[in-house]
Amino acid sequence: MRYLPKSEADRRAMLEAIGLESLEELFSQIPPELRLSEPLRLGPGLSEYEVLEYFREQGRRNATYPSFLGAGAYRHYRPSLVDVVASRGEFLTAYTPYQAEISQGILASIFEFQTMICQLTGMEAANASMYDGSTAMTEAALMAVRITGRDRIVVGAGVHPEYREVLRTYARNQAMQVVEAPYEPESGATDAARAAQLLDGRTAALILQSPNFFGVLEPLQAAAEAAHCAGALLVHVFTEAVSLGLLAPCEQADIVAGELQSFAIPPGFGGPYAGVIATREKYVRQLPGRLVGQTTDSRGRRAFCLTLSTREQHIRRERATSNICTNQALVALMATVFMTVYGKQGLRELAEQNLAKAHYLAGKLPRRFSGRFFNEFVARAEGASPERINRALLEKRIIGGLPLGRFYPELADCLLLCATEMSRREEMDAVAEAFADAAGGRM
Amino acid sequence: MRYLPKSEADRRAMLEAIGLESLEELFSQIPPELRLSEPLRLGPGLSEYEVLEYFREQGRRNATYPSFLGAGAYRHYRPSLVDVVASRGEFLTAYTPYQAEISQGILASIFEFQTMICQLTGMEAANASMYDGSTAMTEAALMAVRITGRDRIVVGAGVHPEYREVLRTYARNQAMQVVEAPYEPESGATDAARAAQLLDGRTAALILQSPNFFGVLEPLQAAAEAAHCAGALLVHVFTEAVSLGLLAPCEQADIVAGELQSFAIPPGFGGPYAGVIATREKYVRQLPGRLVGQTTDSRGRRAFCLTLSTREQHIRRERATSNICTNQALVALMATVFMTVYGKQGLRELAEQNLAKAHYLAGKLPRRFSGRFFNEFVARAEGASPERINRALLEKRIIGGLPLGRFYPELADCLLLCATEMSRREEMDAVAEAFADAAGGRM
Amino acid sequence: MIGKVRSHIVQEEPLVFELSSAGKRGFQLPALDVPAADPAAALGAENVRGPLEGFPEVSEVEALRHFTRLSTWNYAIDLGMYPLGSCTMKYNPRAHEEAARVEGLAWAHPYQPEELAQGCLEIMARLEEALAEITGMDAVSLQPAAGAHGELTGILLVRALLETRGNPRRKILIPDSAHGTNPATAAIAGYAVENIKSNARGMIDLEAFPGLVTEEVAALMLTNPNTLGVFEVNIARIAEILHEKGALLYMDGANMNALVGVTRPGDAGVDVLHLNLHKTFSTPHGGGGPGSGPVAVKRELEPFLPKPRLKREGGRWRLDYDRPQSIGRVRAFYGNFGVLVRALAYILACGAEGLRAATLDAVLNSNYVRKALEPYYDLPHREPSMHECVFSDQRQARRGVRTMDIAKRLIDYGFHPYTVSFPLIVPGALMIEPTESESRRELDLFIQAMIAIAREAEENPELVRTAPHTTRTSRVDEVTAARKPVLRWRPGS
Amino acid sequence: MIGKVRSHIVQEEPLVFELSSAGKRGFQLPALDVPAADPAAALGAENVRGPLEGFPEVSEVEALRHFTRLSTWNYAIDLGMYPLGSCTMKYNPRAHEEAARVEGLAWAHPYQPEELAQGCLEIMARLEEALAEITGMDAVSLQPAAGAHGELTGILLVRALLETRGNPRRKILIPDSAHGTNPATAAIAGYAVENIKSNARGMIDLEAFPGLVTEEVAALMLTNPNTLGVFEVNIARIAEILHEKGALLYMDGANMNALVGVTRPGDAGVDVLHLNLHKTFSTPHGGGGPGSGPVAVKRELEPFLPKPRLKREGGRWRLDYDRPQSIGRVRAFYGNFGVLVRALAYILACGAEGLRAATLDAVLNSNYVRKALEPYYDLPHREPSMHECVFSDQRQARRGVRTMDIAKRLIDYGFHPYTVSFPLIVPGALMIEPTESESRRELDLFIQAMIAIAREAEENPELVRTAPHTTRTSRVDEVTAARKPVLRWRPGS
Ligand SMILES: Cc1ncc(COP(=O)(O)O)c(C=O)c1O
Ligand SMILES: Cc1ncc(COP(=O)(O)O)c(C=O)c1O
Repeated sequence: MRYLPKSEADRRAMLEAIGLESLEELFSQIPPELRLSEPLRLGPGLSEYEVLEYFREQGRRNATYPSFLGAGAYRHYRPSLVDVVASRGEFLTAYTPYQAEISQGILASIFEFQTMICQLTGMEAANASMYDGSTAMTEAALMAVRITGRDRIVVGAGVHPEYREVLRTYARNQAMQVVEAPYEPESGATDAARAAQLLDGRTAALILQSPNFFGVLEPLQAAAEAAHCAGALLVHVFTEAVSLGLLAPCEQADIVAGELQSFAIPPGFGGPYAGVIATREKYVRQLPGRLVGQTTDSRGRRAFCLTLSTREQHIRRERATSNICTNQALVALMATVFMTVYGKQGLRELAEQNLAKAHYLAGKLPRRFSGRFFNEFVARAEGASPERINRALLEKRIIGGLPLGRFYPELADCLLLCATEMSRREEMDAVAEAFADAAGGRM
Repeated sequence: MRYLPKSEADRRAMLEAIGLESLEELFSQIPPELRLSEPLRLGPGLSEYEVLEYFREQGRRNATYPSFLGAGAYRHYRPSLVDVVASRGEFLTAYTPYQAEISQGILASIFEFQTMICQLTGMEAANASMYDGSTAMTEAALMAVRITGRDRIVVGAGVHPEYREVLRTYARNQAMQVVEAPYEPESGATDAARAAQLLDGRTAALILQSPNFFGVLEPLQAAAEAAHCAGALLVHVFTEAVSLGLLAPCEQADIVAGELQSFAIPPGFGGPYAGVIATREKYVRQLPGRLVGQTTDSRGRRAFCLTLSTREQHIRRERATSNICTNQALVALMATVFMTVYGKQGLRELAEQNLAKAHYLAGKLPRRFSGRFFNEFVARAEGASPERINRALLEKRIIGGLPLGRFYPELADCLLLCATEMSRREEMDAVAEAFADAAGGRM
Repeated sequence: MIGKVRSHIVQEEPLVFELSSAGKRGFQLPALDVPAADPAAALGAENVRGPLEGFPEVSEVEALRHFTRLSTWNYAIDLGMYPLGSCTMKYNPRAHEEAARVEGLAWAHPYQPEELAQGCLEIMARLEEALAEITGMDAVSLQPAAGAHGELTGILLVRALLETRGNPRRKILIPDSAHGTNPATAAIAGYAVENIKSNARGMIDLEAFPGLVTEEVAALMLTNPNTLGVFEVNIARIAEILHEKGALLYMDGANMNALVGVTRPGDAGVDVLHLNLHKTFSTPHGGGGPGSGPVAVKRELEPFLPKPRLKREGGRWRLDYDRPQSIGRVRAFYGNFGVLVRALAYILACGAEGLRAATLDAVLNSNYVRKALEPYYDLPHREPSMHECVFSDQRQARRGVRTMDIAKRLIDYGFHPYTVSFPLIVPGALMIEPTESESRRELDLFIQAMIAIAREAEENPELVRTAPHTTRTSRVDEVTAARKPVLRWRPGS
Repeated sequence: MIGKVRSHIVQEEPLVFELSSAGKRGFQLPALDVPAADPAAALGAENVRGPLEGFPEVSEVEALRHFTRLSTWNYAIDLGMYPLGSCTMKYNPRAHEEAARVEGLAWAHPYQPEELAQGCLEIMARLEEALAEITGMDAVSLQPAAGAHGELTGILLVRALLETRGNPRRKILIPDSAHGTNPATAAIAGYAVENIKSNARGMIDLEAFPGLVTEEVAALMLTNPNTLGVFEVNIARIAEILHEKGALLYMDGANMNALVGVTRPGDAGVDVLHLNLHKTFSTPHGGGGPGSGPVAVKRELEPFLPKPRLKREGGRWRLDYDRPQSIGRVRAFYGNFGVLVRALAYILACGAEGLRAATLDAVLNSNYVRKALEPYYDLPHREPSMHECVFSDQRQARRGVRTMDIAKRLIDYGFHPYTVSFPLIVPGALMIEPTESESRRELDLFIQAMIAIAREAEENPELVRTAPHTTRTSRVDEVTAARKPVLRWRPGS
């Protein structure tokens, strides 16, 4: 086996040193009846070329057309430097930087990550990453429960449906109650006043995604005020990190939880992505996940290390803030490289391009909601079903939007469409044409 | 410009330090009439994405079909590690290891390269690389001229035609005479006896390629004896380095010059490849190109450095062994990684697979020559022209062989075909079928 | 004499914010091919943010150098042995990075039509099948993002099954040798944790165990081999005892690298287990992640697995959301797909024989190290070791040298330390997992280093206590870091 | 105080041969899908070699670690400033590595049918056109593999043209400041070399020059800016003088980084020049190569360019071999195509404006360094500097500190040295070319280091003479290496 750095002579010599005759003897403590008597049914090992060819073949079976899918996974340019950095063995093949003296590169980059997330979200502290946006949001909810000592969560119906599902999975066994605040059928945004009515003395947090699943901006300010009035926290969730380049952070939010996939991570059929939670300094000890802090080495020079680990499972065990251990460090590093390469100006320009593209496309389609939007919006299919329009687009080798009936039965005639800096005018015109064909009865 | 690490403030401060007002003043010594008055007609700078898209688009305009072309550029698997190593900035973005103390990695790898080339060729010393096989062969000829003090080169007609052209380009201005030794029309190999007749007291070297351009093994042993009889050197040229995994090196050769493209370098439309020259210890001071030697550092530890540089242009100027300066170091590194990964067993297996594939294919085609061959051979097109057969294969998305009329008018009805470990049985069967169709009048 | 490393220079580098200068940029976008939209008009002026104060402003070359320089401060598997116990720091084949970057896979959108995602679905199906075969289980979910996430999923499955039997029960039994994620997981799943004491051999005490398994017990979370590297020889009996009481056996499969191709948890009665693809199946650790923590279950638990599930229909794969008994989702989409690609690539590359050979070498390496170090370090448990061996610092502690000091001194010798202070049942533990990826040469250097440190601990304990001495950063003050947390850069800081 | 680097550990590593052990392997081939061929039968037993004695036998992980560890012993642009004069060590954009690896380009066979290679031909045509525009020349050949190869090609073109005029002439004039490849090239092209002395300003002496241009002179090889970094202000006049005598002006374009977008050699009367794509056009130096040395010529010389030439016909590109006056080939195939891809990518990315901006910054950086170091180092020529500046070690030499010592000491300060002892007309030269890729911060650190070394040379010359002190390898004994050459590893060595 080409991965194994041993010759037979090496093995023999080592066995001899141990005082054994055969490798099998190393397993003699395992009861014989538990030992496999025949090889696993997995076939022979393949060459590197065959392995790669297998995956290339699977790749060819997937479509790689231009697409207007967003809904929590976005298509954005990926600066070449991202993979260059993430491919360096010194980042790729290290593990959690427990040994600070030989992990300063990872630690410094996480410290930069935490800082940039704070700059983007307007928060004071951010952790080193969570599995994804959905678990980040869910852990934010658990965090709010710990902070407030309450056990009820009000979540906007405009939060990504799969994120809400994850919240419910976790909530079910924690005796946590989850209540949904509906969206206004006209604007697509949460009605802050109605949400306020749902907040009660047991409510730990109001969770809103903005831009929400429909792409619509939520009234975060008003929501924060309502939440605070009720003694609850406001959790701001984002799925499209690029929006942070243009949208003002909500200064009254208590926790921001989001997904960083847009920052140089390809859609990758759903993962690995990276979630993150940012919050106020005062809540830091309730943050789940790893944190890197600045300190000094024994000679007084700036150094970084993992810190506040008494929050974590390996110290606090069943009383930890979370059970998370392995996180999404390499993905967070990729996001850090992305943020560095785009930088202050670039991130804004990127957001502006997204805005322009989506508004160009939206201008040609019948929008379902009136709320302000960033790079996603809901369009109503007229004259044909969303699925039918998508089929017509597929014939032009374009993947259309996401039919919403699956998540929102009341929106069964609608599609969620996303345009990014990668969307080309011709492609958008083709989408507009398909909608027009449908509306005009030509489909 | 994203590559330039300066803000306007930086530039202003620097100009101030120099005592200038504007960047333009830096060029005031250039006569005004020579300064460009308008921008170059090159258009605006493009984004990374647009640049890559341009090249992807050009790539799509080329064919990437399975192919039976060889003739000095071979298709072989490329172990993933090759690009991993060659992409490390520490190798990729360094230059010639003039400063040994911070270049030991490059130097050690070149030392390994030189050693492996010696092991493969049976020679005692090898240089750090030449531009390609054709210039390596040509420089070997110049070397033989210097060693022998003679001025005539006999080169086999079975040497790659483009290599011979290069030799002639260089020879023309050096008052060097180049004579060709014909190949036997039956075997495709050089007739050693006839070649011997061409050797005279002015002859510096007999140059044979083996396997030769027709894929046929040359009688190197006999040729060496003939050359030595005449006081000339034998230069053994190879274009298919994989053959060295199976073919015995010619022990009597004086110089071996070859092309290493087969060792992990993609065909790449002809370059960059890497040539190499290996020779006997006694001729080392006549070797062109860089050499790495082992030595010690000031604390007595093993170290490596460039050595014997008095042969080279930067010291010896017009009396240097060659004008070469920049060579093909990164390509040689890739070859070194390739040789390391394949290793002793693997290189042999690789050669055996090539042998098996080519002999399978040859078994189904009318061979033009009777000589023994490795992974290339000449087939005669019967019933249709070589071009016609290739067109038929293109319809099946296969690139056939190289029609030989272009280089050897007498072989206008022949194709040079190469099969490697990458050639698949079905593809070879398709080639056989096309030949059979032609022969059977079905084309 | 330290022969494995030498002193050399590495570049210093400030934080990226300290490199910024107004107007520098590292990226350019293609020109916009549609009219620009006015942010204030489109979003409402109040929603548009001001400049991103403090955000980086550097050029491309500075960005590349920045991260390249930082990288040179790290240790990694690519540089040498990384015997971090319980983490299985094995070689990460580089071809698999290429596999994960195949365009049709990397750019597949999780919501693209199933008929245009058959390649992805096929990969997931094939991996599920392979993992079921390797573990001897009936069904696998690839959704969990890491080991701890897999644990949570597994315990939620236990709860779901027990609920259908009428009572989710109240507590989970966890040996005191377990990893911290086990109790933390149980708590998040709403269970009380009952720690059970390992016996003198470091295993479950089969005498006491039946008494602990009451009607309140939902499951035992058992790590096998346990964190001492010891195979729980009574695992089949343990499963029986649990099953007799209607409880389940959860296995933490973090240590599967000791078992693959040799024995299968499913055959020993395990009901549910998680795997760490980033350990056993060679996917890179990436400085802390991403990982992937698939959960494998017996048939009984299958209906409760997270949705969606893969389903074969008419020669095609689809995603089945119609799973009424499912515990629901544990994350958005389907799992860390890119990690799944790498793990399947590893399984395909190894094949049955290669996987088994890797296990054999992993156990060989650990026993070789154990044998060589026994004369120098205290071995608190003498049971046969599997893929890792655990020493204690008891002898060195007499000279005031603790496991953390030895670990730091190992850095001077050119190694990443072993796992420090874990498992908790071994005071001052040195948990050493070489993995199969280490050559005899590298192991011998490690052994020499450990022996040299043992000698130093006797002769010059201060040298060890203040290590490392040769690194760019000397021993880091973690106490101050925690006492006065500085968690972000600020201008002038 | 050295602030740019710190001491850290790097892994040691033997030669790969010393890692071998019989039977280890790093690669596996797919199973053969045709019958095996018996080598002895197919090739003749006498032609089949025995085992490759001493050849490496290592696993994949060892191979990766081997080269990764070696890599950590190198300095590179990615790590910091690399002011090697005359080499233009600028940033190598990484996206361009991706461009060169595009499958349809990397796997294109040089003999694949032209209609299936239009992408490659288009790239070459576009690059030829861009280089002609940048240099102000009429035609470009991309065949030469590096600068020296381009020089040879260029001089052969000169010879070919002069031959058609009846006499190839006998000699080439070369200023004493020229790079060694210039005279070496002239010799290979069959010309005698006549060195001409630079005047006190480091330039061609316009008084003496006309007298040198006899009927025997084929061409002058002029580097502009010359190797002192000085623009030959009389270049147009020099061209005229040559042309009047029927001789040609060859320009060594290694220093084009000082000129792009500002002035064009073609406009100054240059007849033929070579470019170094691996300098001016950002393609990586790769530890010594590959490079690419295109030759650009005026119309008159076009018929002689190496064949084949690109030709546009019926909306497609083809390769024209019907070039009766061509000097022939200078190498197999068409050039270092992969390098051409990267160079064109650079030109496209920069555009006209970016190329000019790079030139401006390159000249700014060199003048900034010059200004700052003038008080500390002897500046033998006071003409305005372009992209590089050349000091001499005259002041330090008084204390026994030579340019090589200063260079070695710079290593301790975290920099790659400048070019040492070149150009030859400056005894003890320090040739510093920062390129445009250096930030003000990096330049300031370099300046500080140089000033500190100047001080050390005064106060503690021995420290400088024995540098470097902080590297893994201390000063290397090059004398013994040359005296007793050991050019390959042997068992037991
Ligand atoms: C025994 C054991 N269980 C569980 C885990 C948790 O796995 P992960 O880090 O993937 O969440 C670990 C990880 O270190 C472990 O060692
Ligand atoms: C001025 C000058 N001319 C010519 C050359 C030769 O170029 P190359 O190394 O590409 O052959 C060099 C290279 O260093 C140079 O600096």
